[in-house]
Amino acid sequence: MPDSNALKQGAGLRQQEDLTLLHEVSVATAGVSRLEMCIQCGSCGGSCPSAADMDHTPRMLFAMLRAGIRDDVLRSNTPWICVSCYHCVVRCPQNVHIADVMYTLKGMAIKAKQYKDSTAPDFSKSFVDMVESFGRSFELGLATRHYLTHYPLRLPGMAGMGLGMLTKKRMHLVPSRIKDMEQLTAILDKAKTLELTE
Amino acid sequence: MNEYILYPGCSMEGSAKAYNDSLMAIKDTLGIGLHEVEDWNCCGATEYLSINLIPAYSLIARNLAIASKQANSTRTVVAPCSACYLNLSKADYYMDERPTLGQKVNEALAAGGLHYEPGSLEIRHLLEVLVYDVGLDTIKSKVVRPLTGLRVAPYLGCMVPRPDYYNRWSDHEHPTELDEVLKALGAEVIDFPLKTTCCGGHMTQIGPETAYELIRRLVSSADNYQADIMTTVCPMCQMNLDAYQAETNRHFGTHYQMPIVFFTQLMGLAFGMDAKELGFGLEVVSAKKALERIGVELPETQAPKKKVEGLPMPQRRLKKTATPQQEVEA
Amino acid sequence: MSEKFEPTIIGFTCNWCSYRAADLAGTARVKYPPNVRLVRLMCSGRMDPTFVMKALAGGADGVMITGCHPGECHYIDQNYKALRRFLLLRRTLAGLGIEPGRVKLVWASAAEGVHLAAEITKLVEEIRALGPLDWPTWNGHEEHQPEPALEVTA
Amino acid sequence: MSAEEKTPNKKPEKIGVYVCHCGSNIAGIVDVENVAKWAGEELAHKGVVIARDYKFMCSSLGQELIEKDIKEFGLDGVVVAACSPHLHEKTFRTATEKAGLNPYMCELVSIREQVSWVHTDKVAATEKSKAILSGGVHRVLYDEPLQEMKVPINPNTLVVGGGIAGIQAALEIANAGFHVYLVEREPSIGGHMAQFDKTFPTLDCSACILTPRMVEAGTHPNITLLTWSEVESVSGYVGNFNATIRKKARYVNEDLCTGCAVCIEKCPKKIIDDIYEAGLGYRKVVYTPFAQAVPKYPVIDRENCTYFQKGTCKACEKFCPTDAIDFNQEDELFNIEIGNIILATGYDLFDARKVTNYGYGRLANVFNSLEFERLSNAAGPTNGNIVLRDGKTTPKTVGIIHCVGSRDRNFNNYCSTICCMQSLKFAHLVKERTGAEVYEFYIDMRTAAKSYDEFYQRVLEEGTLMVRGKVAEVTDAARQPHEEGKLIIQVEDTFAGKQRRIPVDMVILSNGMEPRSDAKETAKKFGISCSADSWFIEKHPKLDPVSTMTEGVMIAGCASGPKDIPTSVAQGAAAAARVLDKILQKEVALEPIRATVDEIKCSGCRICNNLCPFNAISFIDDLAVTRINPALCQGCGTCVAACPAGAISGTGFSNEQILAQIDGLLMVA
Repeated sequence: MPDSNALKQGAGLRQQEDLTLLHEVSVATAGVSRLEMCIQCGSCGGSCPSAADMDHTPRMLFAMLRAGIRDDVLRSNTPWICVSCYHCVVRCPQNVHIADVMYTLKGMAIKAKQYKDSTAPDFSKSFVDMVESFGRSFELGLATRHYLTHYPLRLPGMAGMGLGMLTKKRMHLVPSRIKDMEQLTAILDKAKTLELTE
Repeated sequence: MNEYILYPGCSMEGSAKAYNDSLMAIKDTLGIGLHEVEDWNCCGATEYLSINLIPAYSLIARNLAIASKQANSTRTVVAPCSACYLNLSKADYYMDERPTLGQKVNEALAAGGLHYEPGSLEIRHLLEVLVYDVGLDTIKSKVVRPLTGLRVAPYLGCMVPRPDYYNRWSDHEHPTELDEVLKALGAEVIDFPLKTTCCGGHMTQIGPETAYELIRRLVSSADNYQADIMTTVCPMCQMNLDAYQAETNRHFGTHYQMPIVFFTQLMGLAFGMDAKELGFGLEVVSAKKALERIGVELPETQAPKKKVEGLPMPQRRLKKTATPQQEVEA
Repeated sequence: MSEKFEPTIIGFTCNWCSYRAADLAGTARVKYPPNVRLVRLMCSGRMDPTFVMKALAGGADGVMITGCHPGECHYIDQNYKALRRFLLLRRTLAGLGIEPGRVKLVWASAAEGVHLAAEITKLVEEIRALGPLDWPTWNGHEEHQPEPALEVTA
Repeated sequence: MSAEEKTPNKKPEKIGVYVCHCGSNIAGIVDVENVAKWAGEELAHKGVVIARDYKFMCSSLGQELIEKDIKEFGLDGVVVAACSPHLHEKTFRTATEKAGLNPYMCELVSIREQVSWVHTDKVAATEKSKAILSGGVHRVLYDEPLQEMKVPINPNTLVVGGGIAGIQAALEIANAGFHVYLVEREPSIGGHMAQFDKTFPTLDCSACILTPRMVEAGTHPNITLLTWSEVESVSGYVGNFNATIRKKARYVNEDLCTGCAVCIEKCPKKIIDDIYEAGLGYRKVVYTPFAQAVPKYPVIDRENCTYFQKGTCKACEKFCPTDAIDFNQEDELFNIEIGNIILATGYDLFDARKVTNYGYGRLANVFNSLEFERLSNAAGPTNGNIVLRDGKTTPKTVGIIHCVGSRDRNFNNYCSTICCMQSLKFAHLVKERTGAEVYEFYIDMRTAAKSYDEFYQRVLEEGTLMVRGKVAEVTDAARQPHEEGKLIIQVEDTFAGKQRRIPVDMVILSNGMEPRSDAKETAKKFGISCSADSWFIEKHPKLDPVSTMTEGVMIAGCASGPKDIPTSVAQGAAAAARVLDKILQKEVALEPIRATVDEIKCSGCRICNNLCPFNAISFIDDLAVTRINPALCQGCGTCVAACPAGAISGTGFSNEQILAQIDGLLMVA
């Protein structure tokens, strides 16, 4: 029997179609995604302010979901370029919860470690770490940590701005922390054991 | 006096301090009482949602649960920050639309002894409360120093008029609420075509090139319309357009100097309040020049000192321009 | 585990929409549990609360009332009257100590076979969760008696 | 009326039960032999004397079996357990009648659609079949022999709406020799079609094909043309309707007016014409909507007339050579009697201002489809020159956007069916008249009718640039120098998979169709029903598309949903055929499912009085009782359910029948 991996890559065969993918994404999305209602009209791709930087327009991504091309979907930079402006959401003639599907895809990509560029996932993770430790976000810490990892060469350029923000007291040097961190941690710990399955 | 529960959100303590200061300054004049959600936590912005769904919604819902316990005379939660407003509404709406989500979130909340019944609070944005509860007439009646002659580009950004789960806004694309407020203040309001397009959101952090292009579109359009100043309702929009304007200029070789302030600052100004008390001067692109047009003296923005901690600037210098150099040049 | 409780449910359908939806569910071979038995009325407006009482008293564990979607009634707007009666009826039932959830109102157009089947499936589960309705039985109530003719003297 | 006579009919005593196998359709899941056997034994006490099962009950052999049994056993009630009554109730009732038993003594209960086709558990299905059959047997005991009612038909017809559908319907009936009242609320008949320039796919001139029909309708001896008129109210029932018509004051005496149009020429006041010219042109205050208007008499628009506003002017009166201007005219109300009604009330154009991202109303050079029709019409405000809003510049690039307000859950969820062809027609006209570069932005190209797709091919050949994608926005916010001063159409070209920004000079929106804004009131007035969208509902969407649930009221054209011209004409003719069929029958039979009031039991509480949407219920003051007009009653039974005294009974669906059926259904646990 031929090695299936070799078949996949070597013989130029297409990836196995994964027909459960659409359902999987739909179920994991908050609210009722209505993904199955997409008519491929492209009003999302047309509306997107950052479409030029995307690997695939959102519409194409939905077609790929339908076709079950899992790896390409999860590797696509599209969800990471989404700016959550909701233009596509209000214009979608089928009321698909497009922005929320993008969040779902990001989550799935992180879980599968399938993203091409780690900048965005890392930023999200740093943000979450911060919230989980302090209960509030802490802009200076976040920005510094993030820029140090991903744009070390930019940091000096940005320093002026950062300092400006600091001197204007628009950034704090120390994070503020909520009082009942214990409660928040308990909630989040419990939440992490739960998943949307149906 | 209208009473509300206030969910300030993290940026009101930090980058959007001017928003907070000005809101606190005008609230009594407008007759609104604001009671902060006790020990509120971060709403997760646009980041937490991509990491893990149930924790993200539980994080938001903790605030809702606390607020609903607090709700005595009012069940309206006011959020001045767009992202917070959207996240709170979204959790409230989806917990109802997708009952399984509601159940799971409440299961998590129970670990902290909390519970939230979707629909039990009314989540609204500050601007909408000011327009529809306080009313344009009241706002107009408080104006003592009309902003006559100030050309303002009203800028709402995305997350206030969209997705608008409860259909509260006049339109998703060209809502008129902010324009009406500014007109009531006596300002000259330009018909800003990009008033609800995106400022780049978190892309300034994760994909700066994408963000710079979005910022450029906004600033250049406002400049084409010869706006003196832009005004916004959103901390993220203010931050991106203000703090990253110089970076954007550098990226495109442009020289825009478009100040952007919060609408509450302009309200306070029209109500005759002291500019400093309203947080003027905290903006990176100074609003001094714009406000001089209407005879308002602003304190000098403190330019950062020449001495910078960190490495020297490797980038090309900006060409000399007529407008004063930006403080980020340092 | 003990045998699953199989509730008996009487469904009132409108001749023009929900009865046809049931027909359509059949034609499309949509499957649903066999617990519901339908009575055809010309319109949900014909639904006399007495019918519901009769059904519950006669051994049904639940009742489903169906009609055209609001605004689509074949008799203009009689389904709104059904809605009002339904709301009143639920209150009456609650007053009698019966779970109002035993009576359900469902809108289903003639095109919504799948929807009707899904609603039936859901209702069966809901009634199953409520358990059997033990309506007190009064002997002599076994069969409907026509009302006695009025004696009127001129 | 004595109590004696009110006693219910004798209950049936000998009932025959027939269980159908429907081949394996039923028998595959339901143990039909067992069901029949059970009925014969367990329902014997209810009067079942014979219970059979048979392969195909609806076959002629099956029917004969019932007929034979009725005669042989003297059956006085029949219950068939087979398919849905909507399929074969008529069949079995006819068989019953053939054997000499009243057809309404036959009940058909469904064990196919409601049992064998939807359940898989054979035991449960068999038990449910027994319950359903038992319900039928219990019910048949309270069935009463009913007679169909015959009512005579008035041969006159009312046609409401003088667009192409209404004109067609009126002409068909008039040509067959019967009288028609054609009512139109605008000053002229012609409808939307009169506004169009060319008609797809043949591109023949709309006016050239429509005007002869208008003239024919205007001069036909069998047609009474009532323009500038509206139907005020309707009462009665099929064959015998009475309608009150309001003939609005024209302020022009039709007997004296020669249609010379001098008054129009002399009128000093011009206003924007937002009906006929779609807001793109002007008209005088005394006006006919267009030159070929039928009738030719003008109308004075009272709201805008200087004389009516300020008391002076009267220019029209001064110059009228025949003294036809009459400022003292008043609205006229009169009644007509008709047997049938055809509603051809048409559609409204979707208001594109609702789609704010397309900028209509904000960006000058965004036009809607009717505006473009007027712009391209040789008789329109620009004499057919396709120019920008400045009135002079010819566009060099034009973008046409499909599905504006249609196929969109934010606006209307349906497809307006005509917009693809309309847009292709626009593309052709723009190309032909201006040579401009034309883009079409579509979601799906729907050209499914005779010669339609060939037209699409032709437009492709002409070099129209097709972009498959729903346009996201039209903006004047330029990002690049070449976009300055243009309208930019931002769209995902879904075939290229790329977002594009296409600068154009002019944008044409292909707006969808909407129901008339007053469609709900119209429906209510004529006693028919509307969908949630407000389109009129057909009796059957496929098999009876021009009838409604209200006998004697037909619908034609766009009032029941978007349609093109050929379909509207076909519907007008079809509705006319329906009406002629009724007229020629001279009388109609009404289904005997009716409510009746037992006046002795009626307490005169009047609770039922406001419940009837068909105005069948009236209160007799003298006797303090309520009465129901059996010809108006449609049999919904709402009043029956509402009567607190139990005084109203509904034939075919009486309380006794339904309560007994419930008993029967619950007989099997």
